[in-house]
Amino acid sequence: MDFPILAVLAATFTIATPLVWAGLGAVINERAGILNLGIEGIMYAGAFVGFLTAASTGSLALGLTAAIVAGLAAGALMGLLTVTLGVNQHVAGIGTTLLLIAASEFTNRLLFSSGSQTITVKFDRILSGFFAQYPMTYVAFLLLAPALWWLLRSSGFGLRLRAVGENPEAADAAGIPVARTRYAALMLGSALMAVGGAFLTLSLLGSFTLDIVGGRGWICIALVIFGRWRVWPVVAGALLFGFTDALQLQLAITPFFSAVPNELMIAFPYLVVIAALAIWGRGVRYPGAYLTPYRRA
Amino acid sequence: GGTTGAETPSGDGAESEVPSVFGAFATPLEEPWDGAIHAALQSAEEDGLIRYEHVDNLHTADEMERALRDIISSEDPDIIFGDAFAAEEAVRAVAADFPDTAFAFGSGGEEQAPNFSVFDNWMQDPAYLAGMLAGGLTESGTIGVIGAMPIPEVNRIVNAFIAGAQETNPSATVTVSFINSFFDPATAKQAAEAAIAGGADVLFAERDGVIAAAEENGLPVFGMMVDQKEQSPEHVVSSLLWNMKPTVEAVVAAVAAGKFEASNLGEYSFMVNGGSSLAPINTGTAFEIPADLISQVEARSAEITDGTFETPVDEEAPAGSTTVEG
Amino acid sequence: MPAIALEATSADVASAPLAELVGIRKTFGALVANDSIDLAVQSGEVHALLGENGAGKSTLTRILYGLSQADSGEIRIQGRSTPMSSPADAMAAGIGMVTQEFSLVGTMTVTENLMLAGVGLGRIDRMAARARVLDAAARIGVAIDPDAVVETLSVGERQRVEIVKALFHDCRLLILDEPTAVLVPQDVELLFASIRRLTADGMGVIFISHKLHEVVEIADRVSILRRGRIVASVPARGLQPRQIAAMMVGADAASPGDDTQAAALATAIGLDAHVPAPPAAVSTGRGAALEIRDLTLAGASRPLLDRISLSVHTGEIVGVAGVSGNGQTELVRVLCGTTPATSGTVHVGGADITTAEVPARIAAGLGRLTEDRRGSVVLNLSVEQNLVLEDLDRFRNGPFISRRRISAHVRELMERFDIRASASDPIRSLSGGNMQKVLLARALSRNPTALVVSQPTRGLDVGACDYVYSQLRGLRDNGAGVLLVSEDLDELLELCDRIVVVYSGRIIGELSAAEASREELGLLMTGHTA
Amino acid sequence: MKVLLRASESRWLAPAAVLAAVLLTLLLTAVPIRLAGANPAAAFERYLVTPLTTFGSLGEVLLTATPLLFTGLAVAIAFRVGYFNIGAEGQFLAGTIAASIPALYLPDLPAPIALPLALAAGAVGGTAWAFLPAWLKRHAGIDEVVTTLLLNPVALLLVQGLLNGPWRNSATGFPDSDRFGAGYDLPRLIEGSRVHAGLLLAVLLVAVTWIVMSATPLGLRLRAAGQSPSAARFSGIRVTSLQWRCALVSGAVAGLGGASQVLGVQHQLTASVSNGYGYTGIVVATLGALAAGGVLLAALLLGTISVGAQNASIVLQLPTQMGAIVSSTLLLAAVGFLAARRYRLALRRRRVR
Ligand SMILES: Nc1ncnc2c1ncn2[C@@H]1O[C@H](COP(=O)(O)OP(=O)(O)OP(=O)(O)O)[C@@H](O)[C@H]1O
Ligand SMILES: Nc1ncnc2c1ncn2[C@@H]1O[C@H](COP(=O)(O)OP(=O)(O)OP(=O)(O)O)[C@@H](O)[C@H]1O
Ligand SMILES: [Mg+2]
Ligand SMILES: [Mg+2]
Repeated sequence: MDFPILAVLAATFTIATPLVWAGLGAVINERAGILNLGIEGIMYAGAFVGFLTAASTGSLALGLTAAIVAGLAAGALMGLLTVTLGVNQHVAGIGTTLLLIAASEFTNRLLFSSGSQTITVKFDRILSGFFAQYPMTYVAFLLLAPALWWLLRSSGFGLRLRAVGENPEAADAAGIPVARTRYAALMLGSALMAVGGAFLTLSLLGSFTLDIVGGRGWICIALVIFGRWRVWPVVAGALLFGFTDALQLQLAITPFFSAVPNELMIAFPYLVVIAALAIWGRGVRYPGAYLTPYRRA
Repeated sequence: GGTTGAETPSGDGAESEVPSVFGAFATPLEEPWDGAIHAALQSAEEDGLIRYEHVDNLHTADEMERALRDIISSEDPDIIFGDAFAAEEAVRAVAADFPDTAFAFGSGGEEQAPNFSVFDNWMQDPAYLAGMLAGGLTESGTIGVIGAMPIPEVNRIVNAFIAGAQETNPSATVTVSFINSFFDPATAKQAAEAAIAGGADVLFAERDGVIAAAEENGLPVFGMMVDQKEQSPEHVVSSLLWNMKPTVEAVVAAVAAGKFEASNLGEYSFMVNGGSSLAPINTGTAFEIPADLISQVEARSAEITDGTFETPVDEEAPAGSTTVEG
Repeated sequence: MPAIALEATSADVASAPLAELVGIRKTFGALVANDSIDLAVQSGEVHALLGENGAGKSTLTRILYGLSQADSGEIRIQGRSTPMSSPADAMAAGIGMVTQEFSLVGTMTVTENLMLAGVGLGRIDRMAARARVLDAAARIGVAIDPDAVVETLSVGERQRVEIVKALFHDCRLLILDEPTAVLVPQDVELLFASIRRLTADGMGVIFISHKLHEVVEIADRVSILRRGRIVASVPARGLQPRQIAAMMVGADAASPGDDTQAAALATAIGLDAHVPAPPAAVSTGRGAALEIRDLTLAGASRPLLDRISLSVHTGEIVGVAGVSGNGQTELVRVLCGTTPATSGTVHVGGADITTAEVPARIAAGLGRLTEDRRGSVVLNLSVEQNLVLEDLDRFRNGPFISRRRISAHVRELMERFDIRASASDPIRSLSGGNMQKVLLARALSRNPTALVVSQPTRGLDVGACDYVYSQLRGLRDNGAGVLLVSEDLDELLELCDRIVVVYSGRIIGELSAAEASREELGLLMTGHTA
Repeated sequence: MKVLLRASESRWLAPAAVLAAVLLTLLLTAVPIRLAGANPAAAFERYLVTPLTTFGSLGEVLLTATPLLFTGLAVAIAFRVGYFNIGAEGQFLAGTIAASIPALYLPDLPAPIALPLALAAGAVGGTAWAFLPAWLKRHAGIDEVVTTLLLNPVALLLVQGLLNGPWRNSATGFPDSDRFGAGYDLPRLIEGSRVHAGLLLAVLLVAVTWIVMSATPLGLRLRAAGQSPSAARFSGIRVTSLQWRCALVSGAVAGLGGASQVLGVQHQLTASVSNGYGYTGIVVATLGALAAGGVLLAALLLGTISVGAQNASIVLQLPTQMGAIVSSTLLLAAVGFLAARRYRLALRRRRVR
């Protein structure tokens, strides 16, 4: 059997898709100075709410919209905690993750007493061969990433966002509404995270099961630092992770490698990202106002 | 454990004569393994055989032990069902402390006198039959299996599936991927895609996520635990079913008769006893299932049921890629 | 300029002050920073706001600019009551401000920083903005590089960016909170020229400074704050710095008994051209307190320090003059042990400290006081903790800290150095002057053999300056050697025995204080060797 | 109306904030509790009162708090010096692995040798897992958040690999290890309760940390380094080296926690030995304001809710997720109100004082 390299490359983009959506959401949050550890829960809520809505209305568009609304609401909650009240961002984020996962699972339990549910329609792949990818994959790489790159670089909103994340005092003195900008960043970023989660249910699987996000949010947090809060390097990091993951899945069933312990194969992507960081990741510099709430004297 | 509270529920006990059962599960009920036990207990309750309460998500041995002691001290049920995997030590210690309560737990170990019985999902029979179908359906000669992790409960199913494939297609290759998680449908799907890229044209979804890959690629797929046909009506050939009802009924009958004692309940999960089965073969698939293949499988199924064929049990981890050729 | 048109046509509006603060009160906890302050700024006037460190000047102007909200009181713009709930309101009302602490985003370019105010949400046009920046810089008469990333600029350059930023958008009232603290004389002149032009066009300016000769030069009106209250508001015409100084500290200028204090103040603010430094006494023979040989620090393209050799003898103050950005900051950092030298040697009192770590430097007798005040203290720790941070091992009791000995030591230092705060206050709440005293106390508490100080009086009021000077002189008289880096020529001429001038990382000249003149120094600083 | 910083906080504000948080949580979670078919008041009694009022469950609260004390302390030590160790989870797991090595290969050692050996092994294991990120941070300035975070799943995979491979249970073939020798059981502290000597060790570490943090020069240096590395460096504090040492100590404490958990509770290694204790440790540490006393309180609080939630599920048949909803809502409400107490509301027109 020839090694199916094209399939591995195609899978790379699929695996990277939720990481790109949620990771870029985290970039937006952190560029505004807020570490959103709610990411894992927001992806989970996006996956669940998106699925629930699509399953009950039969409309994928409504499902995606509902996921986005859930993300916006979660972002607003994070904003209330970290921006308005100035709560420690680690606690607020982890608390939000715990809450959203528990609330999703609770609702799932009440509505479907057990077992996994399936929607009959989902966003299916378009094109064929290597290019057979989900629409949300194309949107992530061809639309979202360039758009956010442009937004951060060349729009007034991006300039404001970077200013409140670097030096909120200076932004305030320049007449930029710091709190409002941070809320906007949190809500936009969280909506992207929710879409990343909804990709799993509405596009990849067409069903919801518990634990569906499986730590992808935490990987995004790592990728954002890996990519130094810049759009394209974060996308590259997601692709690196996706590639190593796709590669290990393929190698695991390739005769020569199947003797290697399975766990070592699965650990491979994590180790590769650490190694890549060790080689290229010197002297990471965080946004200036990272983790710090702002309030005028 | 506490010193109070054991008396309160006994008033309820007077109202009805049926035994009270408590389910104590390590995973959420949504996970198929514990879900199957829960479903059987629920149906026993609907049938008026038992009164039933439950708690799930007892992830660690520590939580399991606390819950069991709490269950006994505050609810004092007649029977506790659950799974003891990864908490054997704790569960057995509690059972030893409360000899008057009947314990029936999923376990890889032996029963423990006087009150600790064990069961397991002995599904090698339907797995073998599904393997036969898979072997007959593959055109490329490669079959992909995506499983959770190489634990005995999974291994013996996968190995039986491989053996079944060998019967109908002696030259087939079976690739086995483990995702090292009970719940990670996204990764399971990617693993299935990798298997397809590696040439597989028939899939066995030991875990959730695989059916979506089969559907997208138009390939035959086998489901697990419950009939998953509705997830992809044109691609799911059949599913391996675990039916805990015979086990539950056996335990309840023994307790009701006051004759419960520690035993290995494993045989109640065997196909012979109706504890497991292959779901009806889908007639509406997008591809054709040869009639002679079906009759071959039905014949083997009948042999299993009448006891003339015994599916071999092999709990060793299967290799990542097994070429079946003997 | 619509504002001017307004001024010209309407006599009514002209009579209403441009901006008026009425009954402003602001408290921070128990501290009353502003106490029923009334203040009016007329169009076309430069209104100087003076007062000791911590008097409440910055607080008041921050309230006017919307950066801080008053507890009570009212702000009127051209007679109309205008709530200032944010700087955006202030900008809309035609107010611009240069804050005392920099308000620049370090990771952004100059252009991006200038665009920040008033930027919308949509597309930004970098090229157009860049052109506007160049245009504004030319209009204001300041040279800035629009593409430079702000954090690569020197403090002086950053201050220029701040000023251009405040004037980038047309405003009718400009607040300048100590804009000249980090500017070299040439830049101060440029700034004043711009201010004069702008006020001639009808703009009003609030100008805060501790340099009284600047105030008399530029101001039309002077208001003096003391402990949060306005104690005087007088026309500046004919006002003498000496009188202002007296009003600031609350001394009665007329009282004859206070001659000495007034004289000291006058000296401190460099009014008397310069008093010849006291003779360098018995000192010079006694060897070097600080000996620098061929000190080099490599930079990206050219050396930042280029074979600097310099010795400071015991009982001597040696000044380092230079336009900012010529290696002074680097020299101080290398001497303080925060940047390793590329080559060369440094000795303190005979001990080689070239590669020594900070504790060893302190042990060898090096005292350090850098220009980066807030970067030298841990802002969230208390005054007491900061005072002993370098020296914790002296206050051990077995493995534990001896709280008793620390508080005794701290009490003594706070008394000796007149630090007006409580020992348990977080140091971030101190005003600039008090923070500098803490740093001075920390540096001097071990009686150093050699002291390296940089910009010791930047942003300090006259009283505090005088205090710092007397401490430095006292140290010198006790036999220590002091290396004083400063951009304030008056200060150098006032204090030093010798002055070296750095240019482009090299020492290009040395003058004895007796023979040095401002002109000569100025020429050397711009790279003209005779 | 506007929001102003308070001049000073009176003592009753903190307890009042917590009380308000409990009330808000009760209000917010009453609806889902009703939907799940239970009485909210009864549920809350189970969540917050029952665990602390019966002897048995009080012991369970202490037992549950024990691993959180270790991981919370580990995180607090690292965070305090400005080293963001998100890897307590992996270090905890590494501790369980390392403690299992003597327990599995020298099963017959007597307790006086076995326990110190296994505990020390746990500490070494945690340190070893913390080593790579700390080394990369020290020598190459590689950000520790990413490396510690990514090593967590790797540690879990290592546990799984060992259990699927060499340490597979010799009796059942299931991927959990054999039971440890009897000499490796941490003694129980109280008759009739599962509380074990690991708690004593944890409390001892809390006390030592408290003394070091508050009464030694090192404690002040750590704070300075954590709050302002550059200023600390200027003051002669070796920030990098302090961070390096605290990173390793943090790993050791988390590893000890792992050892305490396998030796005191599990008596065998299983893949589910950590219930996310390392991640919860971040909440414990930050909720406890990175102070030793605070970690103690926070760990006890989370332990209480977790025991209470389980009891509520059993008695009231509430889905277990309800417990997580209540505890996370309470967590967010509490930190929210505690943050809000710094401010007071003032009517705009009223003159203050
Ligand atoms: N955010 C704050 N919190 C607490 N106290 C503050 C705050 N800002 C200023 N203060 C205090 O208010 C008083 C007035 O400070 P302000 O900065 O207005 O003084 P200033 O006159 O500008 O002094 P300087 O000349 O040193 O700049 C000082 O005692 C200062 O410590
Ligand atoms: N559970 C508790 N038991 C006893 N004391 C406590 C507890 N929680 C908090 N405290 C007290 O709170 C104070 C802060 O705790 P900690 O020991 O961590 O001091 P610290 O490190 O000096 O704190 P800080 O950062 O404020 O200086 C201590 O005085 C401690 O006695
Ligand atoms: Mg000021
Ligand atoms: Mg503390």
